[in-house]
Amino acid sequence: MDFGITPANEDLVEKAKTYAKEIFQKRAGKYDREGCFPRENFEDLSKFGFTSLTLPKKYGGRDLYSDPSTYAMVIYELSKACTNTAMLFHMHSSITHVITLLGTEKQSEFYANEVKNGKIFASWASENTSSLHGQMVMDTKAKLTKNCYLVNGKKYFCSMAGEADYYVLWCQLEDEKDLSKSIVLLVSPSNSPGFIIQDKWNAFAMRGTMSHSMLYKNVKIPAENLIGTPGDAIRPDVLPKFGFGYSAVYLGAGGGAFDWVTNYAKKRKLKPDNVPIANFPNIQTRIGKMKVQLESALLMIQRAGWLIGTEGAENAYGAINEAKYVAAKTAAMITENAMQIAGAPSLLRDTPLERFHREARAGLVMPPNLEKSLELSAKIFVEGTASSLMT
Amino acid sequence: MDFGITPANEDLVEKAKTYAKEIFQKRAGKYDREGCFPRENFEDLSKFGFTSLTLPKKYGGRDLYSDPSTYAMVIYELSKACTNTAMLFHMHSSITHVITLLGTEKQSEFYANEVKNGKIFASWASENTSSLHGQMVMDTKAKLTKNCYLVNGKKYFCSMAGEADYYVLWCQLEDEKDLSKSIVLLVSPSNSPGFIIQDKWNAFAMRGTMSHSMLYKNVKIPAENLIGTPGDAIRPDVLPKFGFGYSAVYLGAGGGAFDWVTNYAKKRKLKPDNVPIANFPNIQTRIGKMKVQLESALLMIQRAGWLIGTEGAENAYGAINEAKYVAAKTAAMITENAMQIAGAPSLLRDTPLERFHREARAGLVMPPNLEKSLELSAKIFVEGTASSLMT
Amino acid sequence: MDLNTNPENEDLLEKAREISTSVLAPNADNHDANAEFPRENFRTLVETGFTKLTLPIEDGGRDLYSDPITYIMVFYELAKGCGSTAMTLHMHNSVMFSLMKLGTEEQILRYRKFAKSGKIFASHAAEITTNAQWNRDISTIISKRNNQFFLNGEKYFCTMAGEADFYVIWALLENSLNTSEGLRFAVVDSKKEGFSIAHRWDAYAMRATTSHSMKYQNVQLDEEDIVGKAGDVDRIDLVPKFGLGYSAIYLGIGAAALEWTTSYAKKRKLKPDNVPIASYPQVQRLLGEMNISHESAKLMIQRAAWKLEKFSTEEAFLAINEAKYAASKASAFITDKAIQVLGGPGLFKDYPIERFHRDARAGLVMPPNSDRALASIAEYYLKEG
Amino acid sequence: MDLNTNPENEDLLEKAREISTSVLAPNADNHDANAEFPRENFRTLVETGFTKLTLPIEDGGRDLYSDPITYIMVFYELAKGCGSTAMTLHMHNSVMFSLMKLGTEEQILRYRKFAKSGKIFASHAAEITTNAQWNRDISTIISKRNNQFFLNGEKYFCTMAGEADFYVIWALLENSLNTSEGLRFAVVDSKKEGFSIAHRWDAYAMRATTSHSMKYQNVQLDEEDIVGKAGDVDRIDLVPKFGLGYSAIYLGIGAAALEWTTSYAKKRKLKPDNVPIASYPQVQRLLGEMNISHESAKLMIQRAAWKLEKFSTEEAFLAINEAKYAASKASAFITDKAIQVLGGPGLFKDYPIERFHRDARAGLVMPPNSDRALASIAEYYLKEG
Repeated sequence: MDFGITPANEDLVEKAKTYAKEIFQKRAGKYDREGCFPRENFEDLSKFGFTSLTLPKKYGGRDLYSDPSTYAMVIYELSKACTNTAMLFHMHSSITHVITLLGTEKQSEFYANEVKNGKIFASWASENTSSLHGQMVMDTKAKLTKNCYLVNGKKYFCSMAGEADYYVLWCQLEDEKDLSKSIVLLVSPSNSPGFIIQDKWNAFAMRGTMSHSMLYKNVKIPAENLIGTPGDAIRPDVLPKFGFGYSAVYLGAGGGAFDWVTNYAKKRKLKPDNVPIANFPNIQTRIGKMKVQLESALLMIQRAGWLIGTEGAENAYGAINEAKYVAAKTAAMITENAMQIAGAPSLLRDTPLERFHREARAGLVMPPNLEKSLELSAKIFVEGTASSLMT
Repeated sequence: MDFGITPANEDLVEKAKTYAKEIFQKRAGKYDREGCFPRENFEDLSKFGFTSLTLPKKYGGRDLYSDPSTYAMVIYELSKACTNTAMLFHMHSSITHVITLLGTEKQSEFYANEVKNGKIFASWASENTSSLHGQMVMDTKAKLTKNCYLVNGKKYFCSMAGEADYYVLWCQLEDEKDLSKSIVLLVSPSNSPGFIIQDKWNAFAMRGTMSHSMLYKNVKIPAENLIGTPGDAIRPDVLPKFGFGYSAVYLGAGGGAFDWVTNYAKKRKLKPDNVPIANFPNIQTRIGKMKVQLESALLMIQRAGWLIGTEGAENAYGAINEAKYVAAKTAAMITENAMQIAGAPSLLRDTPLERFHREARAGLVMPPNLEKSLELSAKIFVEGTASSLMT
Repeated sequence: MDLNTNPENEDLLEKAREISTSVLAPNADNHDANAEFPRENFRTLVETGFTKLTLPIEDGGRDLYSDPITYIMVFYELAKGCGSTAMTLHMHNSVMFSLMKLGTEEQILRYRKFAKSGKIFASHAAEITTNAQWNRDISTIISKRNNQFFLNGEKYFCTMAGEADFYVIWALLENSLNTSEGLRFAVVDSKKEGFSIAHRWDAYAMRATTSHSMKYQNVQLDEEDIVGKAGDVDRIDLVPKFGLGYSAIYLGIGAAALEWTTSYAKKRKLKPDNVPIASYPQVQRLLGEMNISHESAKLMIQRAAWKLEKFSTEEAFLAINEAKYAASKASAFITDKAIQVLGGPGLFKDYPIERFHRDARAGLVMPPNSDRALASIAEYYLKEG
Repeated sequence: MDLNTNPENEDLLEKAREISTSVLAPNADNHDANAEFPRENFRTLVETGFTKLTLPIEDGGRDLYSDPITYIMVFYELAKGCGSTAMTLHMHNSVMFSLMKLGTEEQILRYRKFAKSGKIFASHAAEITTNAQWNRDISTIISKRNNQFFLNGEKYFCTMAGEADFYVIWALLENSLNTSEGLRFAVVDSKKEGFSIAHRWDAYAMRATTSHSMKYQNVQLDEEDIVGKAGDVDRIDLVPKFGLGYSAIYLGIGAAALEWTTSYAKKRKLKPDNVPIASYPQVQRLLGEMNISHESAKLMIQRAAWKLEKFSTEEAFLAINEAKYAASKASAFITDKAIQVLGGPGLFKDYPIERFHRDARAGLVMPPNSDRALASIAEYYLKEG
């Protein structure tokens, strides 16, 4: 196991750190409070070439999904400043990667160009099954009529709804029940008719992701906008990649809180002691615990990344779930402790702690949920294989 | 809710405290190390009249099951000195209570007399179903032939096997599947033929309970030794009482560890500070947590006791399970923290901490197990009734 | 240990339940969203006598601090509807109780009159610290120049700032030797000059308490505005009473989350199973943990109240600290698990769960915070035990 | 970060696995029950070269401290079979490494010879304290009278007391200014006069390490028995290396529990279901938690070893402390959950689970205990970060 950042891509993590600290950090509070899409951030990310990082090199990208650990660390660094931005960046980067992976030469070139023109891609898969229940159910149906797919259905947690330039719809072809033969990805310009925002996203956490519920009413998508062949999207070498990025996103909320609070603890002095609270044993115990957990979670993410890189996403499926579990737990634990360290001031919106705390909460409930992660980890560990566990 | 000890029975808790401190504490290490039955303790308990506490007053008892909170506190105090003794005392007290509750006048008088003669009663119900699985399965069968029941089967966790004077066997009448019509209690003198120790009790915890696995090979029990009518033993006003006492037994392991370690923390000084370690903030945090949890667990036990007293065991079923859950968790948490406070010396058998730690462990796995307790608590809370959940 | 509420005061509990459900709960999300003081709630509370709970019975009050078990159960019920309302009402009633204990005869008559006419009193004590339990390092000062008193200083977490009719400000007489000798309550009409909001309360939790930071610049006081005398701070034992109320309020928030989640779990069905999620083992496990945690914490606050009733505040101090810790922990735990039961929808602002979750968090960090509470439990126990 | 073991040393890992399974594991319960030193294990370990792991290659050793990742994985594997054996072997190898670093040329030659002939060295450092991490408050003293040196003092947790051939005793030269100046290793033949067992090791955990308390009364030393010079204690950074080995050993114990429990869960069936309990969701949940906890801790110890290899001990210090904490916690957690998977039978001495559970506990309380480890992680991080 040889972890860490590929030297060739080292610049990306450094850049991500710099952008995060100098640009994105300041804007994070606003996006959260107002619950609005981090448009300025995406404009900057596009300007810096970050929105095309996962495109193949021949289209001007960095093919960053071939170096999953670096990919994760870039997301992690962005998330330490703004978890919303990191999440949406991951959605965009993953789906554009998938488009160029599964698409035809012509499609790849076209969409890669659109990315370079600053276009943003969203990907909508979630339906109204709860995270408690494992099996994937797809009620959104696509019907081929002449040269068009007619899409009808309802989707939940549609990130960047009303904001992205392209929506990638996950639907099932009518008259075929087996998902591995019928699930399709259809790309639609966001200004096509038939997209209706049904429930506005007004959430406790991840407020800037604009993850409205969407109704599709006879959305027409040209047949040529089908990406890959039916079933490709849930191929075991494709699907797990989406999950991998989540761990870095959520852990970022913990990393951000950790950085902030350790810095705070070094400066904050209380009457009558007048020594930094970082000297208090109870606070040191908390900081120690946070630090160890953070390091472990980072290693778990790197391990999953290393496995994707060396064994393929299919064989990394267990490790990806384990990384997500540890990352979500760790982020929640860190923000909890950070608030305890900061005490009552942590309730004030002047500090970013309450924001990180809320973002971390999303990690605990958004899929793959914790219970399912544990179950998967056990099954793969006990049976030694991930086959047929993924959907 | 009016908790606490009935004044009329206050003497019993005080006596239990005194015996525990002055007599039982000293012997606890030996019983544990040698894995032997606490016979001297039972001789003393008999001498002090404690083995007949749960007998009806007309047979010279104190009818202590009508005052469940006091009963629990007596057990708790004994357990703080010797968890094994408390457990066996509870087994004996519960089954003699049940015998006089369900038995005929003649039976009650006879067995009450035997108790006063110093005889000890054991009660064996467990079979080879794991604690993971809820439903009661009874493979031990009793067959009525002429004036005798012929009993065959195998039992696990038979406390006081080879030590008690009477064994109360839980078996199922042959040819009747419904447990509520077929489960019977049969009393047998322990010297009857057919009792075979199959696996010696050599355990990590509760070593003095001598809970061997027993084989019954054509054990003959006179028909008149049947207690009550078939199904009585699992009547909802009878069965939950056994569970109630466990919470006090296991919490005692926590209470014992707490008393020991707080006393230790007040005295123990370290170079170069030379102040008691009780002054260290980290140790105070631990002590504070332990104290709060201990108080909560005691209240949960008293609440269950109060409910048994006022509403009957049937309606206290949820509270009994909740008390068991909290008590087991609390005892484990306290012994864990106590070992951390004492540090490396806690590993030495000179301190009782490792013994308490092991006894508390039994609370986490012996039935009713934690998962089932949670499930029951939820079901009763959600549905408002305990019906049909008990076996 | 008799944990029953006094039958004479049972009506209050019922009324509290009713107000909580029909008045407080429906408005709570709005007040929270806008971080605005629940004025119309207080109109109802004034009308129904809940602002006079701790006044003597002869004044139309209920002398409810003599029945602490009922007192806390009333606030537990109110907090289920709206944590912020319960908290501010508790502050009012508790500080009113102190004024009745410590005022001169004239002062008592005056404040009674105000209270009877529906005036609301806020209590402003906290100064900038963290991790300190009962902060006694006070730098808000009452000074005297030419027979005129002036108040100067700054306070944090001033509940009902800009909303109450009177502010009761914990301040030190200039040049006093120590807190015990010099602490006084400055009772000031909120319309006086010299108050300014130093920092608006835009908080994560308990948003409708409008607990701004307040600055006092040469606020003029008359002698009659200054309540208490040397040593009162030790005598009155007010702070533990505040603490007991906090524990009831924070637990009420958890209880509301438990009730709401349970009813949700009984109704919510998922495809393709189509049975209520309450029948899933994972959900039962969570509900079981929540229920048990709530029950134990409730016993802890009732026990503390019972101790306060039967013994001195001094003797109840340990139990009160234990209750505060247990209640805060339990509610944080319950609201965490509630979100787990809901899954993704647990994040929706459409449901009150995320508000319960946030409000419960305040219990962990507001003074006495959990670490301090634990340390003082240990210190106190080790001294006694 | 390259966490691979060095291919050149791969044979050691394989051998370690084999010895662990075929020699250590079968005897472990017996040694534990009788609290007796695993002599026959050591016979095998001597024969297979495992007592020379840290010796230079020219001496037939493997210089394994230059490949810390392999070093820890070897001890991780051995600990799966028997924690006590792994621990005592680690002590021997680590102290041997120090002697090679600090001895004079003559001393080195001498100890090499002993080591090659299969002699076992124990390291006795701990004195009576708790909560202290690297205790430097040493009161075992080397004094000199008429050109003859004498050792006096008392040590705790002396692994292999009464069993090793040589005791390496951490002691201070009489009248030295401080530990840094005065600390020496007294290397004493265990057959010398003046040793007595002050307190037998009848412990809850790691019973076969025979870590009695030892008393030294006027043990005679020659000058050649005293290793090191002023300042060596700072230079050698031995203590963190000990710590790294501990973390591997404690994690190995947890790993053994995980492996054993998994295989049990795959076989064990319950009436009336008759499917392996590994298919129950509750059991999967537990196995999942155990597995994840093990994986993360393993990465933490590998990372610490990697840091030790690539950077100075100083720079690896933080990671080593983190690894020790993470490994101890993980193993305590894993063995707790293992008992839960088994239920009642988890208590049986017939199964090794209760031994794993006990041995893992030692990781939490043996120095550096968890609280101390956390504090030093924080201190160190806050200084650096």
